[in-house]
Amino acid sequence: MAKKLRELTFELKAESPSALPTDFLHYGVVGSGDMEVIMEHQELAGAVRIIVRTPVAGFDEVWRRVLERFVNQTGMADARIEINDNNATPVVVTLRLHQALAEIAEGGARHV
Amino acid sequence: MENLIGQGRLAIDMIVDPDSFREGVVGTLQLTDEEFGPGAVVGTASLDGAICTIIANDAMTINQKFPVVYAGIIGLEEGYKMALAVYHSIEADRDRAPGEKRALVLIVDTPGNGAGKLEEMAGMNKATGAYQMALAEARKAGHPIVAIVVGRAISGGFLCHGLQADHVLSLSAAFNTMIHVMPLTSIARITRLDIEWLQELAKSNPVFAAGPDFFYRLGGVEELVDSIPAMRDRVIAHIAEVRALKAAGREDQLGPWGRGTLGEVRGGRTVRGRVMQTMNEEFAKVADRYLK
Amino acid sequence: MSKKQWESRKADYQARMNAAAPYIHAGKVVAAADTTRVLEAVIRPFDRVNIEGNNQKQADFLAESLIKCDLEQVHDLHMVQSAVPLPVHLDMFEVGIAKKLDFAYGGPMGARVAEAIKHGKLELGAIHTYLELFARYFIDLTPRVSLVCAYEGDASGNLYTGFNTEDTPAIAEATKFRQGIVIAQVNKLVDKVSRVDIPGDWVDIVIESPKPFFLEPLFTRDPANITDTQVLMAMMAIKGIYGEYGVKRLNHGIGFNTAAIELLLPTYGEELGLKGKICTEFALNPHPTMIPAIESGWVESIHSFGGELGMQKYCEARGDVFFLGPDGTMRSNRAFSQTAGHYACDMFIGGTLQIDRFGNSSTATASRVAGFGGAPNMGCDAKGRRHPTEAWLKCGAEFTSQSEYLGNMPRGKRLVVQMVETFGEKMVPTFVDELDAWKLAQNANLALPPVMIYADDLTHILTEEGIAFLHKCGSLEERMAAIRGIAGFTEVGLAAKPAETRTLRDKGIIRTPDDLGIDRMRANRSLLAAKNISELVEWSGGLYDPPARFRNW
Amino acid sequence: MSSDWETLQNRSFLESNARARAIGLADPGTFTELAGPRCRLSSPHLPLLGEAVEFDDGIVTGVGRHGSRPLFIASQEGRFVGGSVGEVHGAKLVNIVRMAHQAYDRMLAETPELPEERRPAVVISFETGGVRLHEANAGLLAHAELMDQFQDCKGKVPVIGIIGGRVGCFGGMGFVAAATDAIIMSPFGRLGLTGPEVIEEEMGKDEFDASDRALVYRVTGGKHKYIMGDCNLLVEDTIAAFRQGLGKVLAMSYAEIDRLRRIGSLDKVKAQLRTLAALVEIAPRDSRDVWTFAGNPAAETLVDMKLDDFLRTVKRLENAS
Repeated sequence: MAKKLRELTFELKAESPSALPTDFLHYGVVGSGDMEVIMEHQELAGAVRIIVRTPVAGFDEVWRRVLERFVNQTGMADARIEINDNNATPVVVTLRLHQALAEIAEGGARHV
Repeated sequence: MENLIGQGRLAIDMIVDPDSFREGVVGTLQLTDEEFGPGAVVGTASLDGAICTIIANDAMTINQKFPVVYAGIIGLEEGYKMALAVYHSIEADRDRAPGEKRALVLIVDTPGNGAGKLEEMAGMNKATGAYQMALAEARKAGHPIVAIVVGRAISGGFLCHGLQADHVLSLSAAFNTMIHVMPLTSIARITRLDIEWLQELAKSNPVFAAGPDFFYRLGGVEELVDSIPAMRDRVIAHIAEVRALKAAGREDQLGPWGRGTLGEVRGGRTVRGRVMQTMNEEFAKVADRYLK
Repeated sequence: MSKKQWESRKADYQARMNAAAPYIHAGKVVAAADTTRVLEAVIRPFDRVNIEGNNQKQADFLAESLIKCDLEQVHDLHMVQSAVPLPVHLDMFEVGIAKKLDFAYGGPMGARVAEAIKHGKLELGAIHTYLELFARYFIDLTPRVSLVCAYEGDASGNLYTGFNTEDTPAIAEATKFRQGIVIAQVNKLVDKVSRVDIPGDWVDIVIESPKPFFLEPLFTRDPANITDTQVLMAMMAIKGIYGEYGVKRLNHGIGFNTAAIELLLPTYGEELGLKGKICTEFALNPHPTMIPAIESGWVESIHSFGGELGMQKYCEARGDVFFLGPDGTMRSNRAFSQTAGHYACDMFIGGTLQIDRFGNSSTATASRVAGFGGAPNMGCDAKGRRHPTEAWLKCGAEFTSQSEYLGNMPRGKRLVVQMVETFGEKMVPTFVDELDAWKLAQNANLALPPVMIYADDLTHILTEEGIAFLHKCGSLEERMAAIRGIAGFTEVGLAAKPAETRTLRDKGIIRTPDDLGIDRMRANRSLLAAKNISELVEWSGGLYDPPARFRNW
Repeated sequence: MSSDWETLQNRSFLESNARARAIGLADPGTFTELAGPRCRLSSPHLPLLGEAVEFDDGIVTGVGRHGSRPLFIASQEGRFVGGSVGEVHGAKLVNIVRMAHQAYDRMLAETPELPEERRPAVVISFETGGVRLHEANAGLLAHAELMDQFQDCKGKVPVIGIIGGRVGCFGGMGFVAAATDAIIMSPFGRLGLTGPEVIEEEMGKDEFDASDRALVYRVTGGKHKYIMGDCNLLVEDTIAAFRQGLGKVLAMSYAEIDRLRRIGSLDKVKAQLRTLAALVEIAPRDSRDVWTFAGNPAAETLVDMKLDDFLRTVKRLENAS
């Protein structure tokens, strides 16, 4: 069986958008069941482009729903997000994305 | 003759000048204890009339003190014994001009390092490390070092005995030579991928596949030798080539670093260079902050 | 008409013991080498036999000796035993020594139990809870011969079972007082046992086994493996349930979720000012992850079902908390601790593999008969309970549909909490339309799907998404909506209607971390009072001696 | 930034990720990452096999300061594919060492009287099982390059190895670590060549039970390596403690640092052979036999002893210093 790392791309728009408060941010470690993310500013007419690299197939719709909720909750806009995933569950994805944003607020204090 | 697996001693005879090999003697080193690291054969010979140090594996021995050391495995004693041979070569030629340092010929047929409890307790990593450090020192002191794989060059065994040479040669796959970290079947099992798919993939990407051809493409082996009788001439030729490059101050084309460049030239390791270049460029921008 | 014989059991006992007599020396002692011969002497085909063992200690030497019996003499036994966790327990059915099984817990042999049933090697009586099985020992499943284990035994048959007393008293009493035979394997034959846990009169034969009985450290959870998500859920549990109800008397399940709660008591719990207000009394094995909470003065008392490897010295040194004998060592007792868990605890909280859309949960998969163990006795409302506590009354008062049966009569209710992530490892959903237990029932020919906790006993489900207060729901439809509302991105969860979930949040039936005022950003491992086994040892002042496989230094 | 650095210092080294360790090992606010996540230099090979990738390929490389020295830092991330060495990972590691001795050459050219305490130093936090199976050949060749670069550092730049992560340091990286000038470990660190599972396979479960972690640590763990002299300093599990250890080594003269090494000269090899002969003589069944031989009569108490007590009372093998 051939298996390849999959790449999913989502283009989302928050209901009440606000700009990403940083130019560049990296957060997380691609451990088993975990992920890392890069968030950076990009002019996308208020949209967010999210690229997910994941070894797991069959959860594209779940990814879309998880990311939609994150974008709506945070009002993120004009940003490019890249995720390297290794079997992270939705809760881990949500937690890491929010922690990444908190990192911006704290000026990079965590390095967990 | 089909191959030389397990016949390190025979390979010595086929490479060096007839009847010139003196086992256990390197410079002032005189090893007499036959039970000391029997899987490692070290000694002095003449090759095309020039003195050289020989370091080889003997797969037909068992180290009585270390039950996991047999069939050419490099154990604690073997590793240190090989290191002794290198240091005594350096010592013997300490006062010679760089161009006149004796060559070291590594004849490689090892399935790996000793994997045992006593080995880990005592620090097998030091024994294999000690030998590699000695080789690196000898290489940089001007000794030409040429390794030739005549049988097995497996994973850590190959790192220990082979990959610190200036040039690495290997009998081609026709002689059942084995160069790998792990056979493809094991990789298939661990990655849970079909072996056919892996074999297909290996055609375009040599980084995980087993065999001398893939190492050639990665620059891990300078030359594949396609006949057993040709080994002697090719070793002699490479010693000469290595000497010439050293004399010309082209050490960057030799040893592990040279093979890194070769990997890029042969198209097998293309990312390595780009990664290093990125780091160098980024550092150049901030270097003054750190070095001034 | 012949005269009715009233002492046939006694006569049968005597006949069996007479057959064994040649092997018995110096009181009640049999040499290890004669064990199989003795078993052949006292066991008859079709006998009901108990091999002691649960999820912890195992009479493994006697089991290994039993399977060596001559099949002509010993076959088709009816095994009645708490658990079948050792390969030899199933081998017994493969070779024909045993035929029928009544048990409580399959553990690692769950898949083989299902296989053996399928291939007609094993005839299943029923799967029980521990208490339920113990109860039947005294009604219709009394063992004829029981093979038990102990740390020490003497020539008169006195046994010291100490820290790991576990099931032994229940088995020995049921067997002995019905003129059955009790055989004990002991780690050590001694002149005088440290303490009499089982009186010598109850034991017929004592055998010193060649090596100590096997003991599984089943309740040791390495804090190093606790995830940030588990920390988040533990915060939700402490603030949203423990604190909310003032839960003082409780039992914890075995998983990492509850281990995280235990390790958050001295940090997050302390911060919420809950010390003394929650978690003061437990029916619980000596979980190593309880050490920081105990050391910080949270815990008044713990009664244990069994011991836990490595915790012996620690428990002995904390006599104010654990149950110690006059000799100074701990005594566990599964029957009593299960009873305590059933009647005297206000809450059970644990994990499960699957929860269906109605709230029924099971650890069974299509091909594994996992069994129940003790969880259902704690994970249910104790209908016979009459004494009130604050938490019990509060939960009862919130139980909306109670009035449909009781009118205006007040009654309490136990909190039964399932704490699960919406997805397990490898993205396997926890919430499902239909439990795999249905398929297992079909595959293994069971009369009904094995359900660990029924929906009508369940009061709360806690996921990373929120807590569903199911007992507050007025109808099945509302319960199902509440479950959907916290089922996250599973198929079940994706069917949730946002407006409906919003309404449930407003009614307090669903509470999210935001509703609870929990800062998700604080949910990381740094909140754990101990982050690895080594720190647990440190907390214990060096008294905890972790098993080799848990050491990382 | 420096307040973040302060919070990092007290953090458990074991619990921290590779980046936190790298930042925390350098002087406050001085760490600059090179070829970091922003460059997205992830492995081109893993995706072909369907495996997850990481932007930094499981290793943080960069430069910082340690007092008056430039400090070239590499820190492996054990959580990403076991910290294994693939092509990118290996190239980063090799090049950071190369940059250090090249920096030395440049500084020396600019300042011929370069004082020792201004020389660059290399620190590598090892957390790895060695070669990455999915790109095994490239990983293997990188190991050889590292040994080569270490040799180029000799006489110029001190190279210090740190081992305190969950994965330990095994496989080929085991001898790479052995080739550094000084090794600092915590009791949680492990150093070896062959992983426990392979030893079990080779010797049988009776001889070596890989699931017996206490045994695994007795054979490869920090305390044993300290007694053997295979690690020079044994420190508590905090980033600060490792940093202090680093400071202790870097406060020495180069000649003193050179003496810390276990291998790398004829005399050192001879000393190792003497130790080995002694071990063969006592034929240890367990590391505890070695500890007793080293002069610790109550060997079994060493394992659970607190670190300061251990360091105060333990006797090390003769060659160990």
